[in-house]
Amino acid sequence: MRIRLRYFASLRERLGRTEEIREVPAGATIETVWEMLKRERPELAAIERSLAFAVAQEYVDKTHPLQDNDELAFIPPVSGGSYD
Amino acid sequence: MRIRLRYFASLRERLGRTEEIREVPAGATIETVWEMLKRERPELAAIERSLAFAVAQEYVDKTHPLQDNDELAFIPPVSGGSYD
Amino acid sequence: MTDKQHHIFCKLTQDPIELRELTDFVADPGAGAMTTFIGATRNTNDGRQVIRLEYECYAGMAEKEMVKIAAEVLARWPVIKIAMIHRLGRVDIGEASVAIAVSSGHRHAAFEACHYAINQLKETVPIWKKELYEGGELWIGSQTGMTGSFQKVQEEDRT
Amino acid sequence: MTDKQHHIFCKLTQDPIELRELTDFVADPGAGAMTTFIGATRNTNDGRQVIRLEYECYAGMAEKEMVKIAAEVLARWPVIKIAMIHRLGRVDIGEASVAIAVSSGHRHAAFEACHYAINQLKETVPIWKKELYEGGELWIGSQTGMTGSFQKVQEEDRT
Repeated sequence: MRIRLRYFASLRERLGRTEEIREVPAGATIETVWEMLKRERPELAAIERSLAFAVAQEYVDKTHPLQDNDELAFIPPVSGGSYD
Repeated sequence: MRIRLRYFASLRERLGRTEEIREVPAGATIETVWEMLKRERPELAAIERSLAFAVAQEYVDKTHPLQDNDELAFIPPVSGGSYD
Repeated sequence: MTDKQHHIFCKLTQDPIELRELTDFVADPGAGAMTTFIGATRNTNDGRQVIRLEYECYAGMAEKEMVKIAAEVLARWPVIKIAMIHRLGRVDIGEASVAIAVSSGHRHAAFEACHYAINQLKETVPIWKKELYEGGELWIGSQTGMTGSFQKVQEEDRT
Repeated sequence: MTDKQHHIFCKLTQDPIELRELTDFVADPGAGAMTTFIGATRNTNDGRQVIRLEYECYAGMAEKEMVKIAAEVLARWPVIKIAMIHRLGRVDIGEASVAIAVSSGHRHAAFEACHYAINQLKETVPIWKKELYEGGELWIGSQTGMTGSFQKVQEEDRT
Protein backbone atom coordinates (compact mmCIF):
# COMPACT_ATOMS: atom_id res chain seq x y z
CA MET A 1 0.00 0.00 0.00
CA ARG A 2 1.03 3.62 -0.57
CA ILE A 3 1.60 6.01 2.31
CA ARG A 4 2.33 9.72 2.09
CA LEU A 5 5.06 10.69 4.57
CA ARG A 6 5.33 14.28 5.87
CA TYR A 7 8.45 15.74 7.47
CA PHE A 8 8.68 18.98 9.45
CA ALA A 9 11.18 21.37 11.00
CA SER A 10 14.48 19.71 12.02
CA LEU A 11 13.48 16.39 10.49
CA ARG A 12 12.54 18.03 7.20
CA GLU A 13 15.93 19.77 7.06
CA ARG A 14 17.80 16.62 8.04
CA LEU A 15 16.12 14.50 5.36
CA GLY A 16 16.15 17.30 2.81
CA ARG A 17 12.52 16.79 1.82
CA THR A 18 9.06 17.84 2.98
CA GLU A 19 7.17 14.75 1.87
CA GLU A 20 7.31 11.57 -0.17
CA ILE A 21 5.18 8.58 -1.14
CA ARG A 22 6.38 5.18 0.08
CA GLU A 23 5.23 1.70 -0.75
CA VAL A 24 4.83 -0.30 2.48
CA PRO A 25 3.66 -3.88 3.07
CA ALA A 26 0.04 -4.56 3.96
CA GLY A 27 -0.43 -4.60 7.75
CA ALA A 28 2.36 -2.08 8.31
CA THR A 29 2.20 0.17 11.37
CA ILE A 30 3.94 3.49 11.93
CA GLU A 31 6.74 1.57 13.57
CA THR A 32 7.25 -0.47 10.38
CA VAL A 33 7.76 2.73 8.40
CA TRP A 34 10.00 4.29 11.02
CA GLU A 35 12.25 1.21 11.12
CA MET A 36 12.49 1.43 7.31
CA LEU A 37 13.63 5.06 7.54
CA LYS A 38 16.14 4.24 10.29
CA ARG A 39 17.74 1.54 8.17
CA GLU A 40 18.38 4.23 5.53
CA ARG A 41 19.47 6.90 8.02
CA PRO A 42 20.71 5.27 11.24
CA GLU A 43 21.29 8.69 12.91
CA LEU A 44 17.50 9.10 13.12
CA ALA A 45 17.60 6.83 16.18
CA ALA A 46 18.78 9.85 18.17
CA ILE A 47 15.47 11.69 17.79
CA GLU A 48 13.26 8.66 18.20
CA ARG A 49 12.31 9.28 21.82
CA SER A 50 11.06 12.81 21.18
CA LEU A 51 9.14 12.10 17.99
CA ALA A 52 5.34 12.07 17.79
CA PHE A 53 3.17 10.77 14.95
CA ALA A 54 -0.04 11.80 13.26
CA VAL A 55 -2.19 9.95 10.77
CA ALA A 56 -4.88 11.86 8.92
CA GLN A 57 -3.89 14.88 11.04
CA GLU A 58 -4.63 13.21 14.37
CA TYR A 59 -2.02 12.22 16.95
CA VAL A 60 -1.63 8.43 17.18
CA ASP A 61 0.98 6.17 18.75
CA LYS A 62 3.48 4.19 16.77
CA THR A 63 1.52 0.95 16.92
CA HIS A 64 -1.21 2.56 14.81
CA PRO A 65 -1.96 0.37 11.76
CA LEU A 66 -1.72 2.14 8.43
CA GLN A 67 -4.17 2.00 5.56
CA ASP A 68 -3.64 2.57 1.88
CA ASN A 69 -3.32 6.31 1.03
CA ASP A 70 -2.84 7.35 4.66
CA GLU A 71 -0.88 10.51 5.35
CA LEU A 72 1.66 9.84 8.09
CA ALA A 73 3.35 12.87 9.66
CA PHE A 74 6.51 12.73 11.78
CA ILE A 75 6.22 15.43 14.44
CA PRO A 76 9.39 16.65 16.16
CA PRO A 77 8.86 18.39 19.52
CA VAL A 78 6.52 21.30 18.84
CA SER A 79 7.55 24.83 19.78
CA GLY A 80 4.66 27.14 18.99
CA GLY A 81 4.46 30.49 20.73
CA SER A 82 7.33 32.71 21.79
CA TYR A 83 9.97 32.11 24.47
CA ASP A 84 7.95 32.59 27.62
CA MET B 1 -8.70 74.01 63.25
CA ARG B 2 -10.13 73.84 59.74
CA ILE B 3 -10.63 70.56 57.92
CA ARG B 4 -11.71 70.05 54.32
CA LEU B 5 -14.24 67.24 54.08
CA ARG B 6 -14.71 65.34 50.79
CA TYR B 7 -17.74 63.22 49.93
CA PHE B 8 -18.05 60.71 47.09
CA ALA B 9 -20.57 58.56 45.29
CA SER B 10 -23.58 57.55 47.41
CA LEU B 11 -22.47 59.72 50.33
CA ARG B 12 -22.03 62.74 48.07
CA GLU B 13 -25.53 62.30 46.70
CA ARG B 14 -27.01 61.71 50.14
CA LEU B 15 -25.43 64.86 51.60
CA GLY B 16 -25.98 66.90 48.46
CA ARG B 17 -22.43 68.24 48.42
CA THR B 18 -18.98 67.23 47.21
CA GLU B 19 -16.95 69.00 49.88
CA GLU B 20 -17.03 71.55 52.66
CA ILE B 21 -14.74 73.19 55.20
CA ARG B 22 -15.50 72.49 58.85
CA GLU B 23 -14.14 73.99 62.02
CA VAL B 24 -13.22 71.20 64.47
CA PRO B 25 -11.69 71.32 67.96
CA ALA B 26 -7.93 70.86 68.38
CA GLY B 27 -7.09 67.21 68.99
CA ALA B 28 -10.04 65.99 66.89
CA THR B 29 -9.79 62.61 65.19
CA ILE B 30 -11.73 61.34 62.20
CA GLU B 31 -14.16 59.81 64.64
CA THR B 32 -14.82 63.25 66.17
CA VAL B 33 -15.82 64.61 62.77
CA TRP B 34 -17.90 61.58 61.90
CA GLU B 35 -19.85 61.82 65.16
CA MET B 36 -20.48 65.48 64.35
CA LEU B 37 -21.91 64.53 60.95
CA LYS B 38 -24.04 61.77 62.46
CA ARG B 39 -25.61 64.20 64.94
CA GLU B 40 -26.76 66.25 61.95
CA ARG B 41 -27.81 63.25 59.83
CA PRO B 42 -28.56 60.28 62.11
CA GLU B 43 -29.27 58.00 59.09
CA LEU B 44 -25.54 58.05 58.32
CA ALA B 45 -25.13 55.45 61.07
CA ALA B 46 -26.35 52.85 58.57
CA ILE B 47 -23.28 53.19 56.33
CA GLU B 48 -20.76 53.51 59.13
CA ARG B 49 -19.51 49.91 59.00
CA SER B 50 -18.66 50.05 55.31
CA LEU B 51 -17.02 53.47 55.28
CA ALA B 52 -13.29 54.01 54.89
CA PHE B 53 -11.30 57.19 55.47
CA ALA B 54 -8.39 58.95 53.85
CA VAL B 55 -6.34 61.91 55.04
CA ALA B 56 -4.03 63.62 52.58
CA GLN B 57 -5.08 60.94 50.07
CA GLU B 58 -3.86 58.01 52.18
CA TYR B 59 -6.09 55.45 53.84
CA VAL B 60 -6.13 55.82 57.64
CA ASP B 61 -8.34 54.45 60.36
CA LYS B 62 -10.87 56.50 62.24
CA THR B 63 -8.63 57.09 65.26
CA HIS B 64 -6.27 59.11 63.05
CA PRO B 65 -5.63 62.55 64.64
CA LEU B 66 -6.37 65.50 62.37
CA GLN B 67 -4.22 68.55 61.77
CA ASP B 68 -5.16 72.03 60.67
CA ASN B 69 -5.90 72.17 56.92
CA ASP B 70 -6.11 68.40 56.53
CA GLU B 71 -8.24 67.00 53.75
CA LEU B 72 -10.44 64.21 55.11
CA ALA B 73 -12.21 62.01 52.58
CA PHE B 74 -15.10 59.67 53.38
CA ILE B 75 -14.79 56.63 51.14
CA PRO B 76 -17.86 54.46 50.54
CA PRO B 77 -17.13 50.91 49.33
CA VAL B 78 -15.16 51.28 46.12
CA SER B 79 -16.39 49.67 42.92
CA GLY B 80 -13.81 50.30 40.23
CA GLY B 81 -13.73 48.05 37.21
CA SER B 82 -16.66 46.38 35.48
CA TYR B 83 -18.94 43.61 36.77
CA ASP B 84 -16.66 40.62 36.59
CA MET C 1 1.52 59.32 35.65
CA THR C 2 4.74 57.66 34.51
CA ASP C 3 7.52 56.77 36.91
CA LYS C 4 11.11 57.82 36.41
CA GLN C 5 12.09 54.41 35.18
CA HIS C 6 9.25 54.34 32.66
CA HIS C 7 8.04 50.97 33.88
CA ILE C 8 4.68 52.17 35.16
CA PHE C 9 1.89 53.94 33.33
CA CYS C 10 -1.36 54.75 35.15
CA LYS C 11 -4.13 56.96 33.86
CA LEU C 12 -7.70 57.99 34.59
CA THR C 13 -9.58 59.31 31.60
CA GLN C 14 -12.99 60.43 30.36
CA ASP C 15 -12.13 59.10 26.89
CA PRO C 16 -12.73 55.62 25.47
CA ILE C 17 -9.93 53.22 26.38
CA GLU C 18 -7.62 52.22 23.56
CA LEU C 19 -5.96 48.91 24.49
CA ARG C 20 -3.24 49.74 22.01
CA GLU C 21 -2.05 52.60 24.23
CA LEU C 22 -1.33 50.10 27.00
CA THR C 23 0.22 47.37 24.88
CA ASP C 24 2.46 49.93 23.16
CA PHE C 25 3.64 51.09 26.58
CA VAL C 26 4.49 47.66 27.97
CA ALA C 27 6.09 46.34 24.76
CA ASP C 28 9.79 45.62 25.26
CA PRO C 29 12.49 43.70 23.35
CA GLY C 30 12.96 41.54 26.46
CA ALA C 31 9.26 40.77 26.83
CA GLY C 32 8.37 37.30 25.62
CA ALA C 33 4.92 37.49 27.18
CA MET C 34 2.27 40.14 27.51
CA THR C 35 -1.11 39.77 29.21
CA THR C 36 -3.97 42.20 29.22
CA PHE C 37 -7.24 42.45 31.08
CA ILE C 38 -10.21 44.48 29.92
CA GLY C 39 -13.27 45.01 32.07
CA ALA C 40 -16.32 46.09 30.08
CA THR C 41 -19.88 47.10 30.90
CA ARG C 42 -22.14 44.07 30.81
CA ASN C 43 -25.79 44.34 29.74
CA THR C 44 -27.11 42.60 32.84
CA ASN C 45 -26.19 42.62 36.51
CA ASP C 46 -27.87 40.72 39.32
CA GLY C 47 -31.00 40.28 37.22
CA ARG C 48 -31.22 43.94 36.20
CA GLN C 49 -31.09 45.19 32.60
CA VAL C 50 -28.20 47.63 32.66
CA ILE C 51 -28.45 50.76 30.51
CA ARG C 52 -25.01 52.19 31.28
CA LEU C 53 -22.55 52.85 34.09
CA GLU C 54 -21.20 56.14 35.39
CA TYR C 55 -17.85 56.26 37.15
CA GLU C 56 -16.39 58.84 39.47
CA CYS C 57 -13.14 58.85 41.43
CA TYR C 58 -11.27 60.66 44.16
CA ALA C 59 -8.95 62.52 41.79
CA GLY C 60 -5.33 62.37 42.87
CA MET C 61 -5.78 59.56 45.38
CA ALA C 62 -7.15 57.17 42.76
CA GLU C 63 -4.09 57.64 40.60
CA LYS C 64 -1.78 57.27 43.60
CA GLU C 65 -3.44 53.99 44.60
CA MET C 66 -3.10 52.68 41.05
CA VAL C 67 0.61 53.51 41.03
CA LYS C 68 0.99 51.72 44.39
CA ILE C 69 -0.49 48.56 42.91
CA ALA C 70 1.76 48.83 39.85
CA ALA C 71 4.84 49.29 42.03
CA GLU C 72 3.86 46.30 44.14
CA VAL C 73 3.47 44.18 41.00
CA LEU C 74 6.95 45.19 39.81
CA ALA C 75 8.37 44.27 43.22
CA ARG C 76 6.64 40.88 43.48
CA TRP C 77 6.94 39.47 39.96
CA PRO C 78 9.59 39.55 37.23
CA VAL C 79 7.47 42.03 35.32
CA ILE C 80 9.07 44.46 32.90
CA LYS C 81 6.33 47.05 32.54
CA ILE C 82 2.76 47.55 33.66
CA ALA C 83 0.07 49.91 32.40
CA MET C 84 -3.31 50.55 34.05
CA ILE C 85 -6.08 52.77 32.80
CA HIS C 86 -9.53 53.43 34.20
CA ARG C 87 -12.30 55.33 32.53
CA LEU C 88 -14.49 57.92 34.27
CA GLY C 89 -17.92 59.29 33.46
CA ARG C 90 -20.42 57.50 31.27
CA VAL C 91 -19.51 54.02 30.00
CA ASP C 92 -22.00 52.32 27.68
CA ILE C 93 -22.68 48.57 27.31
CA GLY C 94 -19.71 46.77 25.76
CA GLU C 95 -17.30 49.63 26.40
CA ALA C 96 -14.22 49.13 28.54
CA SER C 97 -14.14 50.76 31.95
CA VAL C 98 -10.71 49.41 32.92
CA ALA C 99 -7.73 47.88 31.16
CA ILE C 100 -4.41 46.54 32.41
CA ALA C 101 -1.39 45.33 30.44
CA VAL C 102 1.67 43.56 31.84
CA SER C 103 4.85 42.46 30.07
CA SER C 104 7.30 39.88 31.34
CA GLY C 105 9.90 37.44 30.16
CA HIS C 106 7.57 34.65 31.21
CA ARG C 107 3.89 34.05 30.76
CA HIS C 108 3.15 32.67 34.21
CA ALA C 109 4.37 35.87 35.86
CA ALA C 110 2.48 37.96 33.33
CA PHE C 111 -0.81 36.15 34.04
CA GLU C 112 -0.42 36.22 37.81
CA ALA C 113 0.62 39.86 37.93
CA CYS C 114 -2.20 41.04 35.69
CA HIS C 115 -4.80 39.09 37.67
CA TYR C 116 -3.43 40.46 40.93
CA ALA C 117 -3.49 44.02 39.61
CA ILE C 118 -7.18 43.96 38.68
CA ASN C 119 -8.12 42.26 41.96
CA GLN C 120 -6.29 44.96 43.91
CA LEU C 121 -7.67 47.78 41.82
CA LYS C 122 -11.19 46.69 42.69
CA GLU C 123 -10.31 46.54 46.39
CA THR C 124 -8.35 49.69 47.01
CA VAL C 125 -8.63 52.35 44.31
CA PRO C 126 -11.20 55.03 45.21
CA ILE C 127 -13.39 54.73 42.13
CA TRP C 128 -17.15 54.25 42.20
CA LYS C 129 -19.72 53.22 39.66
CA LYS C 130 -23.39 54.01 39.50
CA GLU C 131 -25.52 51.59 37.56
CA LEU C 132 -28.37 52.98 35.48
CA TYR C 133 -30.75 50.11 34.85
CA GLU C 134 -34.28 49.64 33.55
CA GLY C 135 -36.25 51.05 36.45
CA GLY C 136 -33.70 52.96 38.51
CA GLU C 137 -30.13 53.64 39.46
CA LEU C 138 -27.82 52.27 42.10
CA TRP C 139 -24.33 52.87 43.46
CA ILE C 140 -22.59 49.53 43.15
CA GLY C 141 -20.74 48.30 46.18
CA SER C 142 -22.70 50.91 48.05
CA GLN C 143 -25.63 51.16 50.38
CA THR C 144 -28.19 53.55 49.04
CA GLY C 145 -30.56 53.37 46.12
CA MET C 146 -32.55 56.30 44.82
CA THR C 147 -35.47 55.37 47.01
CA GLY C 148 -33.65 56.63 50.02
CA SER C 149 -33.84 53.24 51.70
CA PHE C 150 -30.47 51.69 52.46
CA GLN C 151 -29.80 48.53 50.58
CA LYS C 152 -26.74 46.43 50.10
CA VAL C 153 -25.59 45.56 46.62
CA GLN C 154 -22.74 43.15 46.44
CA GLU C 155 -20.70 43.19 43.31
CA GLU C 156 -20.54 39.75 41.75
CA ASP C 157 -17.29 37.96 42.19
CA ARG C 158 -17.57 34.24 41.66
CA THR C 159 -14.12 33.02 42.57
CA MET D 1 -11.77 28.74 10.99
CA THR D 2 -14.94 29.88 12.74
CA ASP D 3 -17.36 27.45 14.31
CA LYS D 4 -21.07 27.44 13.57
CA GLN D 5 -21.87 29.13 16.83
CA HIS D 6 -19.33 31.89 16.21
CA HIS D 7 -17.68 31.35 19.58
CA ILE D 8 -14.33 30.17 18.24
CA PHE D 9 -11.92 31.91 15.91
CA CYS D 10 -8.58 30.26 15.07
CA LYS D 11 -6.16 31.41 12.42
CA LEU D 12 -2.63 30.84 11.15
CA THR D 13 -1.20 33.71 9.19
CA GLN D 14 1.93 35.04 7.54
CA ASP D 15 0.86 38.60 8.39
CA PRO D 16 1.61 40.63 11.52
CA ILE D 17 -0.86 39.90 14.31
CA GLU D 18 -3.37 42.63 15.08
CA LEU D 19 -4.62 42.13 18.65
CA ARG D 20 -7.65 44.19 17.71
CA GLU D 21 -8.84 41.44 15.39
CA LEU D 22 -9.05 39.06 18.37
CA THR D 23 -10.57 41.47 20.86
CA ASP D 24 -13.19 42.53 18.31
CA PHE D 25 -14.09 38.87 17.82
CA VAL D 26 -14.50 38.02 21.51
CA ALA D 27 -16.31 41.25 22.47
CA ASP D 28 -19.86 40.57 23.62
CA PRO D 29 -22.54 42.53 25.49
CA GLY D 30 -22.50 39.82 28.16
CA ALA D 31 -18.74 39.89 28.59
CA GLY D 32 -17.67 41.75 31.70
CA ALA D 33 -14.11 40.48 31.40
CA MET D 34 -11.70 39.93 28.57
CA THR D 35 -8.14 38.62 28.86
CA THR D 36 -5.50 38.45 26.18
CA PHE D 37 -2.11 36.85 25.90
CA ILE D 38 0.54 37.91 23.42
CA GLY D 39 3.77 35.98 22.91
CA ALA D 40 6.47 38.04 21.23
CA THR D 41 9.99 37.37 20.00
CA ARG D 42 12.49 38.18 22.74
CA ASN D 43 15.95 39.51 21.93
CA THR D 44 17.76 36.89 23.99
CA ASN D 45 17.23 33.20 24.66
CA ASP D 46 19.33 30.92 26.77
CA GLY D 47 22.27 33.34 26.54
CA ARG D 48 22.05 33.73 22.77
CA GLN D 49 21.44 37.04 20.99
CA VAL D 50 18.37 36.31 18.91
CA ILE D 51 18.11 37.89 15.47
CA ARG D 52 14.68 36.59 14.54
CA LEU D 53 12.47 33.51 14.60
CA GLU D 54 10.99 31.56 11.72
CA TYR D 55 7.84 29.52 12.23
CA GLU D 56 6.41 26.65 10.22
CA CYS D 57 3.39 24.44 10.85
CA TYR D 58 1.66 21.29 9.71
CA ALA D 59 -1.05 23.10 7.74
CA GLY D 60 -4.50 21.73 8.45
CA MET D 61 -3.55 19.80 11.55
CA ALA D 62 -2.25 22.91 13.33
CA GLU D 63 -5.55 24.67 12.84
CA LYS D 64 -7.50 21.59 13.93
CA GLU D 65 -5.46 21.30 17.12
CA MET D 66 -6.05 24.99 17.88
CA VAL D 67 -9.81 24.54 17.45
CA LYS D 68 -9.68 21.50 19.77
CA ILE D 69 -8.10 23.64 22.49
CA ALA D 70 -10.66 26.38 21.96
CA ALA D 71 -13.54 23.91 22.18
CA GLU D 72 -12.08 22.41 25.35
CA VAL D 73 -11.84 25.90 26.88
CA LEU D 74 -15.49 26.59 26.07
CA ALA D 75 -16.46 23.28 27.67
CA ARG D 76 -14.43 23.75 30.85
CA TRP D 77 -14.96 27.42 31.70
CA PRO D 78 -17.88 29.86 31.47
CA VAL D 79 -16.19 31.49 28.51
CA ILE D 80 -18.26 33.32 25.91
CA LYS D 81 -15.79 33.47 23.03
CA ILE D 82 -12.18 32.59 22.33
CA ALA D 83 -9.86 33.67 19.54
CA MET D 84 -6.39 32.23 18.83
CA ILE D 85 -3.98 33.33 16.16
CA HIS D 86 -0.46 32.14 15.37
CA ARG D 87 1.93 33.70 12.95
CA LEU D 88 4.07 31.75 10.47
CA GLY D 89 7.26 32.62 8.65
CA ARG D 90 9.67 35.29 9.81
CA VAL D 91 8.94 37.06 13.11
CA ASP D 92 11.31 39.83 14.15
CA ILE D 93 12.25 40.88 17.70
CA GLY D 94 9.32 42.45 19.54
CA GLU D 95 6.76 41.15 17.08
CA ALA D 96 3.95 38.85 18.21
CA SER D 97 4.08 35.22 17.16
CA VAL D 98 0.93 34.20 19.00
CA ALA D 99 -2.09 35.91 20.53
CA ILE D 100 -5.13 34.62 22.38
CA ALA D 101 -8.21 36.49 23.58
CA VAL D 102 -10.95 35.16 25.84
CA SER D 103 -14.17 36.81 26.98
CA SER D 104 -16.24 35.78 29.96
CA GLY D 105 -18.73 37.11 32.43
CA HIS D 106 -16.08 36.80 35.10
CA ARG D 107 -12.42 37.64 35.25
CA HIS D 108 -11.22 34.55 37.08
CA ALA D 109 -12.54 32.28 34.34
CA ALA D 110 -11.11 34.57 31.67
CA PHE D 111 -7.62 34.46 33.21
CA GLU D 112 -7.61 30.71 33.80
CA ALA D 113 -8.95 29.90 30.36
CA CYS D 114 -6.49 32.14 28.54
CA HIS D 115 -3.55 30.76 30.50
CA TYR D 116 -4.68 27.20 29.82
CA ALA D 117 -5.08 27.90 26.11
CA ILE D 118 -1.50 29.15 25.63
CA ASN D 119 -0.09 26.30 27.73
CA GLN D 120 -1.93 23.76 25.59
CA LEU D 121 -1.02 25.47 22.34
CA LYS D 122 2.64 25.10 23.20
CA GLU D 123 2.18 21.42 24.02
CA THR D 124 0.02 20.11 21.24
CA VAL D 125 -0.23 22.33 18.16
CA PRO D 126 2.20 21.21 15.40
CA ILE D 127 4.07 24.48 14.98
CA TRP D 128 7.85 24.81 15.08
CA LYS D 129 10.21 27.73 15.43
CA LYS D 130 13.77 28.06 14.24
CA GLU D 131 15.88 30.57 16.09
CA LEU D 132 18.38 32.62 14.08
CA TYR D 133 20.92 33.94 16.56
CA GLU D 134 24.32 35.62 16.44
CA GLY D 135 26.43 32.70 15.32
CA GLY D 136 23.98 30.12 14.04
CA GLU D 137 20.49 28.75 13.90
CA LEU D 138 18.58 26.20 15.92
CA TRP D 139 15.21 24.45 15.89
CA ILE D 140 13.74 25.19 19.32
CA GLY D 141 12.34 22.26 21.21
CA SER D 142 14.22 20.14 18.76
CA GLN D 143 17.39 18.12 18.59
CA THR D 144 19.52 19.25 15.72
CA GLY D 145 21.54 22.38 15.12
CA MET D 146 23.11 23.35 11.82
CA THR D 147 26.34 21.70 12.82
CA GLY D 148 24.77 18.31 12.30
CA SER D 149 25.41 17.28 15.88
CA PHE D 150 22.32 16.49 17.89
CA GLN D 151 21.73 18.82 20.75
CA LYS D 152 18.82 19.35 23.03
CA VAL D 153 17.39 22.80 23.51
CA GLN D 154 14.75 23.09 26.16
CA GLU D 155 12.36 25.92 25.85
CA GLU D 156 12.28 27.97 29.01
CA ASP D 157 9.23 27.57 31.14
CA ARG D 158 9.71 28.69 34.71
CA THR D 159 6.47 27.68 36.33
